[in-house]
Amino acid sequence: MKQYVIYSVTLGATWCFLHGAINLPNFLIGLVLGLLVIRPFKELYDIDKQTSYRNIIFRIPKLVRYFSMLIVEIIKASIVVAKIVLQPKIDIHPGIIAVPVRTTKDLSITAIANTITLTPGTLTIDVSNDRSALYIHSIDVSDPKELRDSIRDDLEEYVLEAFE
Amino acid sequence: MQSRKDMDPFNAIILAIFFPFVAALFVPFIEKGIKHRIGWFSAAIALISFILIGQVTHTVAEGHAIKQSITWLPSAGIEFGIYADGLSMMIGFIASGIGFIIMGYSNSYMSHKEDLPRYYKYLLLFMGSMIGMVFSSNLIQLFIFWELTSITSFMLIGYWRNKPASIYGATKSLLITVGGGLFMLAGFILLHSITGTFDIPTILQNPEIVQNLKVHPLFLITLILIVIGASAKSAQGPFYIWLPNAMEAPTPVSAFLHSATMVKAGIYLIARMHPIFSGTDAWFILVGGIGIFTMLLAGFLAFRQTDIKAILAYSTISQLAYMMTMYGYTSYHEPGIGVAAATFHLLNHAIFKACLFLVAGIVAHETATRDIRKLGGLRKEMPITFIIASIAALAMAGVPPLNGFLSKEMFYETSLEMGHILGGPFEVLIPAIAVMGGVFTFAYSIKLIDGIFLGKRQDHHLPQHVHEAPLTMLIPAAFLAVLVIFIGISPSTAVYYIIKPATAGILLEEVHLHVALWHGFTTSLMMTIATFLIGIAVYTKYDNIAAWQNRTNERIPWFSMNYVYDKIVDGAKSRAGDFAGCFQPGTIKTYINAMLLLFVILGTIPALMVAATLIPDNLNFNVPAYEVLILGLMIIAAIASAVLKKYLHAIIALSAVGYLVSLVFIYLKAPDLAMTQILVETLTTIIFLLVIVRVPQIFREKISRTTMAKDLVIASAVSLTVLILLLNATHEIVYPLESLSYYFVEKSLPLAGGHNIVNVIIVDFRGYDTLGEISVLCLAALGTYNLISSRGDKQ
Amino acid sequence: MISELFYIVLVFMVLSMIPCVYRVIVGPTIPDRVVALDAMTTVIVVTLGVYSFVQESIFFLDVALVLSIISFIGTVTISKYLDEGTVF
Amino acid sequence: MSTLTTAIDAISMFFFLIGIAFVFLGMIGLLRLPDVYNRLHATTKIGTVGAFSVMIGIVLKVGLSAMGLKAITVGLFLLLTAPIAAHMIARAAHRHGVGLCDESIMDDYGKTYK
Amino acid sequence: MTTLITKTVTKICIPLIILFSISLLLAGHNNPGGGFIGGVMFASVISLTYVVFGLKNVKSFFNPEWDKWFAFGLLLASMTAFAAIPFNHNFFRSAVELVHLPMFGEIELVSAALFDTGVYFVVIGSLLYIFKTLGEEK
Amino acid sequence: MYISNHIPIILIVLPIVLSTITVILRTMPSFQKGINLFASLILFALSIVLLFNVWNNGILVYEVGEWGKYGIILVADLLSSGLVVVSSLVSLMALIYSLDYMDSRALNTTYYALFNLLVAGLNGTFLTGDIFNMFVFFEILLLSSCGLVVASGKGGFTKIPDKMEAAFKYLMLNMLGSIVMLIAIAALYATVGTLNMADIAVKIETLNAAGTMPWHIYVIALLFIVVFGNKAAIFPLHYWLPDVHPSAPSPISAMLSGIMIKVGVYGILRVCYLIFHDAMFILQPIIIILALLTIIIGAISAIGQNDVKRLLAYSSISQIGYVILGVGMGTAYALAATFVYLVNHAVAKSMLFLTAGGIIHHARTRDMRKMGGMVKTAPLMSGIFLIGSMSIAGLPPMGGFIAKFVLFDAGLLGEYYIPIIIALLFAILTLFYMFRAWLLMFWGEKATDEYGDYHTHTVSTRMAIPMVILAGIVLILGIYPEPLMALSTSIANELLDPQPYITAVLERSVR
Amino acid sequence: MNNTLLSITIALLFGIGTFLILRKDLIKVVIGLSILSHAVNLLIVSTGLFNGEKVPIITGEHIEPSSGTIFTDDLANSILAPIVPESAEMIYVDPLVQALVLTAIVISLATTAFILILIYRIYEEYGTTDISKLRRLWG
Ligand code: NA
Ligand code: NA
Repeated sequence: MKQYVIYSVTLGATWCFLHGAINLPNFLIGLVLGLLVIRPFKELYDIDKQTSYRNIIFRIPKLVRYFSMLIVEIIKASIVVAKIVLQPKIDIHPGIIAVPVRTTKDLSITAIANTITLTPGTLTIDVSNDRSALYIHSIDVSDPKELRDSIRDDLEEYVLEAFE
Repeated sequence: MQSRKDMDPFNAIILAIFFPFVAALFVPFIEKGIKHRIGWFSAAIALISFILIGQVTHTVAEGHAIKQSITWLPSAGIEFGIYADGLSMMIGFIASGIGFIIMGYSNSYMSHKEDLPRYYKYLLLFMGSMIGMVFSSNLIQLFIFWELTSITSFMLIGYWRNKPASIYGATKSLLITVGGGLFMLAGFILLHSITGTFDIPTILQNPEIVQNLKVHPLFLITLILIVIGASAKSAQGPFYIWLPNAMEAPTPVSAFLHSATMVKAGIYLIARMHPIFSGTDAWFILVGGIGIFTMLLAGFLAFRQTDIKAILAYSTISQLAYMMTMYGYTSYHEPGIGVAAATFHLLNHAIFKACLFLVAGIVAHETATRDIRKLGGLRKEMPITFIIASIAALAMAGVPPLNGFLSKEMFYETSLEMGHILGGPFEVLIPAIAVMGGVFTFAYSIKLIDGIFLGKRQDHHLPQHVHEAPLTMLIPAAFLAVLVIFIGISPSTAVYYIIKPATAGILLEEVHLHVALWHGFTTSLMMTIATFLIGIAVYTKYDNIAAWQNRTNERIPWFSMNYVYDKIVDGAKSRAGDFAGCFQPGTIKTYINAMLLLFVILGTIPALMVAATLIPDNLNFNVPAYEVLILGLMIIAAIASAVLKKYLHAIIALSAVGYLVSLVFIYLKAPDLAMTQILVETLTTIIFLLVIVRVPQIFREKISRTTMAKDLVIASAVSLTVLILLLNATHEIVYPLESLSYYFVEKSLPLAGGHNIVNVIIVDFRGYDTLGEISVLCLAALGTYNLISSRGDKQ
Repeated sequence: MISELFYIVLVFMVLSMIPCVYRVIVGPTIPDRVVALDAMTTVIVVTLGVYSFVQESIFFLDVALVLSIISFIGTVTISKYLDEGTVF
Repeated sequence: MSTLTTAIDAISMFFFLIGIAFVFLGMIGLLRLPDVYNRLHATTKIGTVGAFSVMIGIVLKVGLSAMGLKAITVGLFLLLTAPIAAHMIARAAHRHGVGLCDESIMDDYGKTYK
Repeated sequence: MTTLITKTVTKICIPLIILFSISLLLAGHNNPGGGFIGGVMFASVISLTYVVFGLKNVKSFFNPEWDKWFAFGLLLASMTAFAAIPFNHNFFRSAVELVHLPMFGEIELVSAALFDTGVYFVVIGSLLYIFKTLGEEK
Repeated sequence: MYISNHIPIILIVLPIVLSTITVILRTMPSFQKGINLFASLILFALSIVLLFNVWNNGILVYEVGEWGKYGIILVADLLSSGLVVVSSLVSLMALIYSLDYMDSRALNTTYYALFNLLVAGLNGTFLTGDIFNMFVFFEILLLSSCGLVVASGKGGFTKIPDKMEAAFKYLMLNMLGSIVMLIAIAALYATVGTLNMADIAVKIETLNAAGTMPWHIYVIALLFIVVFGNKAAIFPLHYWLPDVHPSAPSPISAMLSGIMIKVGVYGILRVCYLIFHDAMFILQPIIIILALLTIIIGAISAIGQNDVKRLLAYSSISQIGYVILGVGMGTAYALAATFVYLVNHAVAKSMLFLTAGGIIHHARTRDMRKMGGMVKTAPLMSGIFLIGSMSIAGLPPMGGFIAKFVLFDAGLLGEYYIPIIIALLFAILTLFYMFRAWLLMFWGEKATDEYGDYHTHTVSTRMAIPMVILAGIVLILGIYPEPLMALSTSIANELLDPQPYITAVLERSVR
Repeated sequence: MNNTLLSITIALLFGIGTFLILRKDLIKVVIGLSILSHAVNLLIVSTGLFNGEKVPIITGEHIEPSSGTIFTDDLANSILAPIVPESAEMIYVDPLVQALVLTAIVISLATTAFILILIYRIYEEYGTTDISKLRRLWG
């Protein structure tokens, strides 16, 4: 039930964005439509999962922090790649590397994977079957250990904070 | 006008026509009730028709043609009308009278095991059609009944419809008579376009129409077309070939249709057209020429024949040719005697030939063969038949005092006259031809008697003791024989009631006619005597001539109309099959090429007419760089999708084209379009993927250099055609305010309540289009179901 | 001023399109082509952004949203096809 | 007031131009980088950031109006889906047998799933 | 089978895209969009679920009869157009009504929107019917 | 009076609604049979009422959405309503026939839906007054007939690969035709700024009167010949027909050959005589030449056929050549003849295809060489096929005779001597191939036992009824042709004087 | 967008599409059809009017009806509607061609889908996508 509320609120907000005006009627329409929409797909969502509103509300600042980190990283990433692109002769040492992850939650893994993809020189290729590791393509794998460490320390922390 | 005791002539004739039709329709229903008496029923119908026609005898004999019509197809200027004059009366009498005799005869002739209802149904239909034909007052009505007689004849020839020979004969008669009929129809229509009417009496009674016709440039072709129709029907000229094969019909049918009545239809038509077309060289050459040719050819070819009915068929052809010849001869001079001769011969031939066919039927019925080589000596077993046959055959040979003699005599007179008119060598040639025809006739007439009744039987398989035929079969034949003698001895009744009115009907004026058995030692009598003498001499060589003919035929088989016909008909199927195979090769590329070529050609024709302004002069090449780039990229991507070999590569390139198109739509300020294009592009890609998942790329096309060149030429041609059209069309774009669009702009918001004009057009102004469009979407889905589920039908 | 800038920007966008089309055509591998197609949609989304930025018109953003959604779906579908040989 | 407007305009123009520049660079990367995986880096990262930057430019220009909200939506959606698309392509490429370029020095994934 | 990551993002996207599709449908009269575009959007997202989760899996919990959808859509569209006839107007005569609702204010009710909804259903139904039929082929 | 104003739209929307209902209520086959039959009867009745209305009160114009020429206008003049009557008749007959003929699986799933949309497509095409709307309805026709072509009749005597191939060729060539149509429409719109056919006519006439008619109008006119010629299957656009018509289930063949190809003729008539009559001098010789080639190619190819349905299909090509010939000759009488010919061919050919279905079912093969002697086992079909053959061959007393007669009469009166001579010669070939077919199938002895004995059942009552009714109509059209002839004459006058049409469409106040 | 250049592009697309539909591979043929339909869609749009500048979506709340506009034909007085006063101007691009193209796009989607599935079935029946093998029906 609590999940329902969370979803409805999110979808109501989404509707406001899609419809281009943030106001109560729009929010309510989105809320109702959203519920109708996810109803047939409820198998996909853990509707009955226990959750607490407090948790979610307290998570918001962390989410903001995560997003600001993300944006900064993306910009950094872009600059890094742009530099590579503009080199007169492209000199890179790419490769695929396995990086262990701590969590097994879908959402967290996804968030980590996406974050990795969006950040400097790395790109998630796959999750290992046991969900314990991500396979990452990097433009520069000359020092695998450092790469693994930076992912664990910089990215994973933020993600886990924000999503668990 | 009409005598008091007569019924209304119009009604009488109408009833005479429709009684047989109605009866024919009822035959299948009453069949159960009257069983075998169906023949008597039909004969009774024929008799009724005969009597009904008789109702108007007096009126017509007094020289009044009856003409009356009711409205039928006014939009095409055609009425359903009756035109009864002496000519139609005569043939009407023949049709119903001989019809009566034949149906009575058939009662005994046809086995009860046969499909009698069908037999009588078609006989009745035929009789009705024949009567309808001769009484038709307009050409189209005439044509309708004409073709009906052909079709019923087809049905009756093919009466034994599982026999290949019947089918062959039926087909042949159908193709020739009905096909010839179509030419005749064209002739009639031409006549209509010249004279402005289909109505026969109208043409006949307006001399100025006829005069105009004769000087019209289309006169000759009209005449040729009509003569083709008449010749085909009457087995004249090269068209004679169907008649011998028509002998596959039951013998009474042959007697009725293929000697006495139907084949006379062509002669009837010639007689009918006589006042319209005669008086010209063309008429003489065409009609007379065909007559002479056929007369000699058929008379000569009769020698070879061994089947009694075949001899009779050839004799019919040649006898009909007599009539043709005489109608042809009467083009210039005082036509009375010639026309009367032909008309008289028409009547006489109907009688004696029907009689001969009945005899042939009797013989075949009793001996189970019609092969003259096997028969012989039947005079003892069948004395009555013998006498009847002799009378009829001698009449045909032109022996006095039988009816054939009289008309033959008149024929000679006409020939003499004709020869005299033409002068020069023709003075001898024309009578000589006539005598030659008479000689052939004499020879085969004698052969019939000799071969069947005299001498000894040649085949031991035939029954030794043959019985005389039953009375019901003899009486009709005997009756006809009596008629032969009666007319021969005392022609005046027939002449007064039949020949004179008929001749008057043809010539449209009273004729003074004196026909008598004895009219002095005239040249024509000398000719007759000569005919008999030469005839006897020829008869002694009869078998030699036949043998020579057979040899010749083996040596040069292609020198025959039958050969030509068979070649054409047999060859048509396979040749046409080859043609179809060549023109419809099955490769869709051919079809597409044809369409594209037509597109290019039709798109170019007007351009050729106005080549000066092919390309408008205000072309604008002031282009921003990005436009050049984006359009160039689009072309490159499109070329890639054409060039890339792998499906997936090409499909991705195609997607790129689609995205670039949507980008162009954005430049063209069409967000709805861009959106739709993007969506559709992706959907198409998904469907492509769904399909190529299941359709592996096994086939790789190797394009040869010539194919490439050809295809590139076609593609460039299409491209250029579109370009020129498009440049011109967009050059001439109407000012926006004059197009429909301004209305949409102005009314979209106030009347339809929508800001997005494009969307308002789609759901409101032109929402009906959208209804159709979504129906198409539904159809695609429904069709998909059928496509997929059809797999289950695999056997 | 704005129109000249607009012109230059559009030229840049079209120039960005050239590598995409190049990769779509030349590849060399199928994933290369898919990447290029995906990149092409990104360029178009940006072009749409440019349009709406310059013309201050919301309509092109609708198109952009539609495009980004549908290109995502398309890319996922083609990738799955490449990966597993099936679509659904 | 007008200074603020001008400033915001300038910032928005800055974002806008940066976005364009990034997209352009990304596409050059697409052209120049040696294999599909490296090209993905270029298009995903700088392509996305370019697009996002243009959207931010719009939002700055028009504020949280319908248009701004839409721009935000587009940007966020790109941020959400671009990595997934990249991930799907890369994975498919690898499993489809597209090898790494010659400069590559290791392939853990290939070792495990071959 | 696609990856966990894709599945998770797809889950997030489904309601979002469906809402967007409805938004396109409703906004169509005044903005780019409309029944067709909205319908294709809807069909695409369902097709995305088929791709990401596998057609068989999706069918186990979400398996509408798409043919009835398009039939219903066509029926709705034609009946909307037909509804003008009882009102003594010609087929397809549209109606625009301004309705005042307590919270929503002035709402413009357009008969054409109902027609567009029919279009929406037809597009969804027919496309997904084709997809599903093809997808079910082995 | 009230509902009768709406007949044009009902004729189109009722079948559409019906098709949706049959999809939704797929699980109730007997209900579907009933409701479809009932609705078809109603449609037929309505079409007759429409024709009478138009006959009595003049052209009936129906503004869809009440937008005047800015929306889409349906126009029922005598030509279109006459064709709607013919199409409703043939559809009704084909539907009755289908009830027993079609495979029950097809019948219970998509058949009625596709069939109804086909009917809607036909009526919509005939009645629309808008050129783009005509394109839309052409697409409905195309896809519905394509879907129906691949449906199976009972017994499945047409092999599935054949069906697929035929459907592909059909779809392919017609999609190209659609593309040409769009080119032509777009170019026309660019030039005159309107899509309403009456409006286009007025605008072109104005351009012509002002002497400013651009030459590419002629190109557009000729492109429309490609478009409609493709639908009518005139040479060299006929290639799809001999593959498609025989591959379809017989009732659908009857629809395709009976009515569908007439859509093309209708289009040519409309475009030539309403819109481009100023371009007739260039259209006329082209149409006549193509018509003659069509006659020739069709007739010769028909002779070479062994497959009864393929023979009928080629015969359709040849016959459509005659119809188009009338269109090309263009006198009032010739146009009347065209319509007479068209109606007669529609009735006779659909009857022949229905009969062919029965024959094939009876003989278990389509190869005529393997039949023979069926006159004893199937006398009814023998008679009906004979009637049809006679009509196609133009023999009295069948309707086909009147058709050929008036066409030739009109041609010679119009002094088209050479075309008519060619047409006449090929009429004899028609006689040859139709009777050859009839004789092969019905006379003689059964040729082979390859397919076992003849099926014990010939035709069910529900299959026989339409055949008999159509045969009756063929006879009536031959014996009492005046009503049709009068109607055709009026239609011809209407075509030659488009002013009433234009006035009826354009002179109406707009919202 | 430049009209002449666009026309040339469209014509080239027609050429490429034509070349493709003459290929032997069924899939290629369908790709050709798709290109042809792109070409025809662009062609329709290009025949629209280019005088206007704006996307045909009304942004204001009301549109002022221009006075003196005649939308009703009056043939007797040679009035061929619409007749719009010279003062009026068309600020939008032609919306009608866009609507027509929308319809055309959807229809071509439907037919393309159908023909693709048909090709799948043809492949099943014939075992190839070689169009020249589709020759069961000939003669
Ligand atoms: Na595509
Ligand atoms: Na993307």
